[in-house]
Amino acid sequence: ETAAGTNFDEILAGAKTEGKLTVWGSFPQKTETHAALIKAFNERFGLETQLEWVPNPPITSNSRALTEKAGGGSVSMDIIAGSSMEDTVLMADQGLITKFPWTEVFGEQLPAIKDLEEQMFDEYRDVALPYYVIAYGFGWNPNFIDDADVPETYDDLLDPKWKGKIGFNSFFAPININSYVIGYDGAVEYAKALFANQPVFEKGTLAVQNAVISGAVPFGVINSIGAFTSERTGEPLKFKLPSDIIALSNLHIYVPEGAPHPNTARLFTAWMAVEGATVGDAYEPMVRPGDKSADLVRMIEERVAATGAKVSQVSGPEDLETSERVNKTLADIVAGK
Amino acid sequence: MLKVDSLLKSFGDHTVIDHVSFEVEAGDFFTMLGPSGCGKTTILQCIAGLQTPTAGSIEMAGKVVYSSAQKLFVPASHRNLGMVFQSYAIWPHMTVFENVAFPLVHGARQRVQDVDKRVMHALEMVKLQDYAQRPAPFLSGGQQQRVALARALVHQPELLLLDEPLSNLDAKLRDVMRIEIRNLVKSMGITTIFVTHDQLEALSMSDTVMLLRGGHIVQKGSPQEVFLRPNTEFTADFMGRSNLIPGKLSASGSHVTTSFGEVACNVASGLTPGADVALVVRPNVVRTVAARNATRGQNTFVGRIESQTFLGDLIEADVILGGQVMRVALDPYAPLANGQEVEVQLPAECCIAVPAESASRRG
Amino acid sequence: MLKVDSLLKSFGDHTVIDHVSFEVEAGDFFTMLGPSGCGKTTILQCIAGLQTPTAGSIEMAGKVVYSSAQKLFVPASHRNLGMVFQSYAIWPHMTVFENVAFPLVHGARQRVQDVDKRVMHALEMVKLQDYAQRPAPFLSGGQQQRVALARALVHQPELLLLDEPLSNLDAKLRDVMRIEIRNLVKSMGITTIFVTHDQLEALSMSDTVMLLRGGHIVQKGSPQEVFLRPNTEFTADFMGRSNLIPGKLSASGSHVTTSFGEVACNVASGLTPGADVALVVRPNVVRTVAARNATRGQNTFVGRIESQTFLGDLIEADVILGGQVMRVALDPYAPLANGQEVEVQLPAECCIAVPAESASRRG
Amino acid sequence: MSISRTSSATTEAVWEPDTSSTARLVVRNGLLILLVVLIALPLLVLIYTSFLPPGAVPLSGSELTLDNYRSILTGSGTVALFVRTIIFAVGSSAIGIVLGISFAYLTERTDLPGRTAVRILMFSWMAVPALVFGYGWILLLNPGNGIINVMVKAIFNLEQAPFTPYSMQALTVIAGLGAVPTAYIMVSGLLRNMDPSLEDAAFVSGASRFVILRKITAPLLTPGTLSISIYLIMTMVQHFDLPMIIGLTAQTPVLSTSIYMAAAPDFGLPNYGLAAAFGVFLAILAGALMFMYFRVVHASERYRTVTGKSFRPKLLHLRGLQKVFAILLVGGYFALMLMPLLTLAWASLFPYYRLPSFAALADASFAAYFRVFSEPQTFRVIVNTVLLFLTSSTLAVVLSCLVSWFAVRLGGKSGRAMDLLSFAPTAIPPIVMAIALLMMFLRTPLNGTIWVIVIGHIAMYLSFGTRAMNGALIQIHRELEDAATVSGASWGTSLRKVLFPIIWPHILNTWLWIVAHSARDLTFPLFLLTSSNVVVATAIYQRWNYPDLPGTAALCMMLVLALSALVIPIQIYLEHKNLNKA
Ligand SMILES: Nc1ncnc2c1ncn2[C@@H]1O[C@H](COP(=O)(O)OP(=O)(O)OP(=O)(O)O)[C@@H](O)[C@H]1O
Ligand SMILES: Nc1ncnc2c1ncn2[C@@H]1O[C@H](COP(=O)(O)OP(=O)(O)OP(=O)(O)O)[C@@H](O)[C@H]1O
Ligand SMILES: [Mg+2]
Ligand SMILES: [Mg+2]
Repeated sequence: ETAAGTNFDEILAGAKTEGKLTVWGSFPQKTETHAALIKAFNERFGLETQLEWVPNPPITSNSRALTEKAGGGSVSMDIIAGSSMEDTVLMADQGLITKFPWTEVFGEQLPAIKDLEEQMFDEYRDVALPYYVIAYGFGWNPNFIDDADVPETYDDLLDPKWKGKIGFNSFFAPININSYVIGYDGAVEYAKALFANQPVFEKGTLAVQNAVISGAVPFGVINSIGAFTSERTGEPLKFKLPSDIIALSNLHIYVPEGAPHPNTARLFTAWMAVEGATVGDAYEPMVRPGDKSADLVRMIEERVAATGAKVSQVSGPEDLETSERVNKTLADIVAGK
Repeated sequence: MLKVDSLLKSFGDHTVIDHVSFEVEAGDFFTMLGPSGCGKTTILQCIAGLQTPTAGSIEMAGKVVYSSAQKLFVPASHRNLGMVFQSYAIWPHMTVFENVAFPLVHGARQRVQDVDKRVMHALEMVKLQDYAQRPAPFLSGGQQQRVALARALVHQPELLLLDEPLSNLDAKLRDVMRIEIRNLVKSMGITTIFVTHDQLEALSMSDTVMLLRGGHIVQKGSPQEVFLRPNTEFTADFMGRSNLIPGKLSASGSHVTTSFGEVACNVASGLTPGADVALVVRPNVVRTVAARNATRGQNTFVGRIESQTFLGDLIEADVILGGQVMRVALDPYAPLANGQEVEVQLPAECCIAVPAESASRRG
Repeated sequence: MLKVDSLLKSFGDHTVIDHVSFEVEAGDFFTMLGPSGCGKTTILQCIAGLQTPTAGSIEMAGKVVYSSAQKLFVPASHRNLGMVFQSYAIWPHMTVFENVAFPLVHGARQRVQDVDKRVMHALEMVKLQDYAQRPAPFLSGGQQQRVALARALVHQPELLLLDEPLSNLDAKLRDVMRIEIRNLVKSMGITTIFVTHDQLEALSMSDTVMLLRGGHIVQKGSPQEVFLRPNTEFTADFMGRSNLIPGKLSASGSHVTTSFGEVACNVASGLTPGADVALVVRPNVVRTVAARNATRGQNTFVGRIESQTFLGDLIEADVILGGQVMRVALDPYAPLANGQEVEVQLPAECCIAVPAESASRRG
Repeated sequence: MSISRTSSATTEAVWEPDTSSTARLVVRNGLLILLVVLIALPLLVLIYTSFLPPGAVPLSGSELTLDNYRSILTGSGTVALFVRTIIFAVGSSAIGIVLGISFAYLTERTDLPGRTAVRILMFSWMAVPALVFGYGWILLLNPGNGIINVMVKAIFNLEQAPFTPYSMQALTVIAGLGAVPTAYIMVSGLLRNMDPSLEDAAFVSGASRFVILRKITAPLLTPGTLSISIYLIMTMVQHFDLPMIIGLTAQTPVLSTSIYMAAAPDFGLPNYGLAAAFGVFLAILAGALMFMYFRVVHASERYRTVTGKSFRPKLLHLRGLQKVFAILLVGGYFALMLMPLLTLAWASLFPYYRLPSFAALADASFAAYFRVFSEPQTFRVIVNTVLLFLTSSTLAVVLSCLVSWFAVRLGGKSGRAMDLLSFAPTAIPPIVMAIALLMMFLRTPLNGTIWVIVIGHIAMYLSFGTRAMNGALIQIHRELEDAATVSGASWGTSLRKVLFPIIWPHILNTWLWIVAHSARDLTFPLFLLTSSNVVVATAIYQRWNYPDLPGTAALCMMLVLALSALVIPIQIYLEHKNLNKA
């Protein structure tokens, strides 16, 4: 294990000796993308780092890292990628991640890092970097439902004619995000009504998308990454943003305490957040938060302009508290309590 | 009562019962005896309807229950039989009472009213009335045997089939059950077919013994007939310890010429003078005394005791007689020494000449 | 050669071997005889080292192999034994050769060079040299028995243990194997301990017989001693068919007063005049002839034939004698009728009075 | 436990009443320690963890509370959860047992054509992961475009889809169908060991075939069947793959899914404490069943029937309608089991899923297979998987043989303790076991490697292995081993050269069973996943969530084919051996 550097040169020097990097992350997904990323990264900084990418969801990675840390050793991974703001904050509270002066260290080489840091709210400004943004919307399979019939709003989902036909994340996203707009009570009330309409629960938004593509459900609540991916592969999936609430979520990338290759980890994290999307987008859709030129941003602006839809995105710790309460209540409801 | 006609049973190419025909009189205690694998169980199972013969016919109490010609097969459940299996086949999940009541309650016959009374009566017959409520597994071997018997008899079958019912019992119990079974079925007048490979059981229990070998009938008759007048070496040998002395039938047809001299004897029918015969002499008919120098009568020869085995009730000795070993029974209370010269007398009426068997056929 | 001292074996509270002590001379053919459950197998297994005794000591060829006092236990694999089991325990996945070679190849003893030669020699002894390459399951019962014997003898053990090796064979084969086994071990001079519940086997094979009952030794001696001079009713009864006639020892101490008269007889030691005794009379010592009106000698009584069972070599008949049933052996070649009056003579030298046993102890 | 030796070099003397050889003593104590580590320790970790506050990770030094128990016991849904769990477990086991018995009877006791094929196929089915069936069934039955629904709707001109996989009933039936092979294999063992003269006796008594079935065969099989049922119910209580992918939508969580959701949520922190507390309840439930199991097994001892030498199973001749019905039943089952597989096979041929049709066939290709194979990760996945199932099943079988030997042959306190310990994993939810293993091996070099999964599988499948080997050992006369011992063979030699070769077919069967289950298990690999220990089951799951349906389907098909290629030849070999012996 190398000592963690405190400035760019030290970090780069450290990275040269480390030579390895283990990332646990759910996005990007493809092995080609991972290969392209590490190649670009190595070229950019003159390194020969080998990348090991484990496609574990962030929750697995986080809890594993926490357990390993509590067990008193180093952690298995250098980088955890894909956590929502909620989870990131939680990890910071648990002491898994600590503050690091990203802009100070990397600002010179990667100037855009400053914008990314600013997307975090103050209390947690330096613990992680957002590197992905996703928007929730309705995805449908044109072979099974006419474009015109697809619901426009979340309230449309409560129509009894959709009973048993809506694909929905079994962990309730984006209801928790919507709560930033409709509040705790509104979210719980909505969820109860939705559950009564018996949505087809799939484990994760991507699984919902899968169900839509296979025709198991005609449509479902999915997110923009998956939608764009399908668009590229030509799968029968169409996507649109709701006209009432557009839930946005940033995904974050960070280096846990005790990472075995801390220098490479820091360097890659910074680079990935700033330039990774540009490289990776050639292989699968990647949208960097704050990238004003991205299609997604344009879509959202158009939708808001046309329908007056509200954008729901975390704006402070109190939002997080609300969404945590929502999640807990919904879990209890589903567990039959 | 039972008429088996030209029964044939093959497994694939392998014929195990080869056109066997016999009849059993009503009330008879009929025993099928033979070495292992001779087809006893197969015949019995064909009679029971548990196996389907390949050809032939079986008639029971005047009704045909199987006939290959008529393409007729009455299943086991409709043949009104009682059967006792070698393994007893007592149902372990029932009490003694339930075991015995089964044929009455579940039999395919008309329902009977007085199940209780008849079951208890059957249990009394086998002296198990006190065990009625005992779960069947908690019985000794002999008791299980009795339950099996009561179960086979409770519905007053026309025919009782017994497949080596005594072979899992120990010697003492076997002695007791042998007598009990015979007395029981005789007192009820039930026709019984009994299968065994133990000649003592066959002799002591049967009215008629049928000796089988390799799917064929070898001899059939009363125990005395079969034992005292065997028609083959095989029968003589199988029915008990025998000396089988090779010889030739003399011209007179009443003597056998052996290596140690002429022996007067009975002669099995169908033998012509000069034929190769085996002289059958049972060890215990031979009278053996220390040799005296007196003149010797007919059938008396001098030999030397080679070895002796103490068997309690008797001493079995091998006596060398003209190069031939003759096994004889000696009195344990009046021992003779090994090597001693003895006079051996073979009572003519107890000796019998049967056709010699080629060595290969000797079992 | 073998010395068992105060051997105790309990299962929980249940004592099955109760301080049994005995010695076996080198080269002896020693038989443990007794009814089922008397502890024969348990003793044998303690000797073999397959069971651990509760207390006592066992010495083999001068070496202690088990001693509770010294806390010493030599495992079975190091006792240099040969053993033949009731189930033969022939390994079904091996050929005959492999079965027999096993003790040489896998035994814990020093490796031997000439495995092939010694295995073939052992197979020759049991006349199975032609079957060496036959898979073990394709053997008849008798052949399996012989393989087991060859396997037990191939490494020339100091002690051969046989646990009812004949009980799974049919009667004929049993006769043959009895002689073969005895001749084989005698010719090799191996000390042999033999377990059986069959008195005929015990009598015919042994040098010494030890009769057990409920974990105790009842009598020990040569076959003749045990058979002809039983010391208890139990021994008399167990050693073969016996009439056990209740009576009282007369004042002279040489007669027994029975319900049908005074009988002169031998008397077991330790009996005082007036004692309750059982008169032991074997059926086949009784001389039975049709009653004549001549004067009758000593020990001769008149009775009536009640029933007869044909057993081949003899007819067993029950004769009623002063209200007492006396079982006698009749000559099958000179039949008597049921109900006939007969004269029954009991040779005094063949009758023996033993202490009467309380009814409850009668097994 | 002192060992004393005499001075004689050739004489090994010991003083230890139960174990008369040093090797045996060492092995026994080693086994006991191993079992305690493997089984008792995870149980302790489970109990300890159940007292952790929500969100705390084990060993983090947080104080212990009763909160989890309080929240379970006071939660209004708890009773419903338990009731649902029991209904699911009992219902699906019942389906498995009833069909298993029917098929076992047909193949063991009648002259049903193709009996051997059925036996072999049943064993092969066991190798198909429940997940594969689950996905297949979803494709077949979903209300949107489930093939069956589409067909039935078209034929009967229906508006609404008639079937849905998303219901408690469907979940129970699908899980039940999947349990049939396991039940079948266990029941046919029972039938084979039953003395046919027990049935003959009833037949001769005048009873009809039906009465015999009802009054003799069924009651005789009852204790054995009961113990098999209890075993199945226990595994069903812990079964979580299907409840996960079907039960969630059906909004019918059962205990196992509740545990999984608590231990591996999609956001926030895993609530290990709550999961473990649920696990404790599950363990109590399973413990109660286990108690029943041992009672029943004990009772069935006296049902073991003495068989005479005339043991010769007779086959019931099926006539006319009977035969048609039997063939339909068996054929129907296999068709039913084949459908989800075929659906997946179909799905693997297209870049995205289409309803089966001849038109679509033109676009079919093996691209997904090539894609899966061309990925660099695939090689490691295959190596890992092979390593996992070969080592875990081999080691589990070896351990089972030894444990069973001590339990059956030696008995005594240590034997009973081993028997109980080896059966205990049935009461520990796999996910809890996985958490425990993670804790236990965290600071060892094994952490994160495939070997942790191997250890987990050994612990999990030890219970089945020991049950199977117990059954085999009981049938083998101990004189066979005694004969070896008396011949001078050491204990190890007598096992190696005599006992194990004799029960070889049982060993091979048990090994296959564990191979199949080890290859299809998801819980351990998923929970202990790192970069280096991905196996096929996890790869399938990852792809499904990717989402990559054709890739998933292709992987599933390859797994099924690979396992069949292993299972079928061995089964044919075993059948052949059995026939030769008869
Ligand atoms: N199902 C079968 N298939 C092939 N051969 C069989 C079958 N049943 C019996 N046999 C053969 O038929 C012959 C006669 O068998 P059976 O059982 O009738 O003999 P058994 O006289 O009863 O012998 P045991 O005294 O050993 O019971 C044997 O050679 C046996 O191997
Ligand atoms: N493991 C055991 N636990 C309890 N009791 C036992 C055990 N083994 C044997 N016994 C009892 O010990 C007694 C003696 O048994 P053993 O097997 O030595 O008798 P045996 O003389 O060989 O009888 P058999 O002629 O039936 O073989 C029997 O009463 C038996 O029930
Ligand atoms: Mg038979
Ligand atoms: Mg015994």
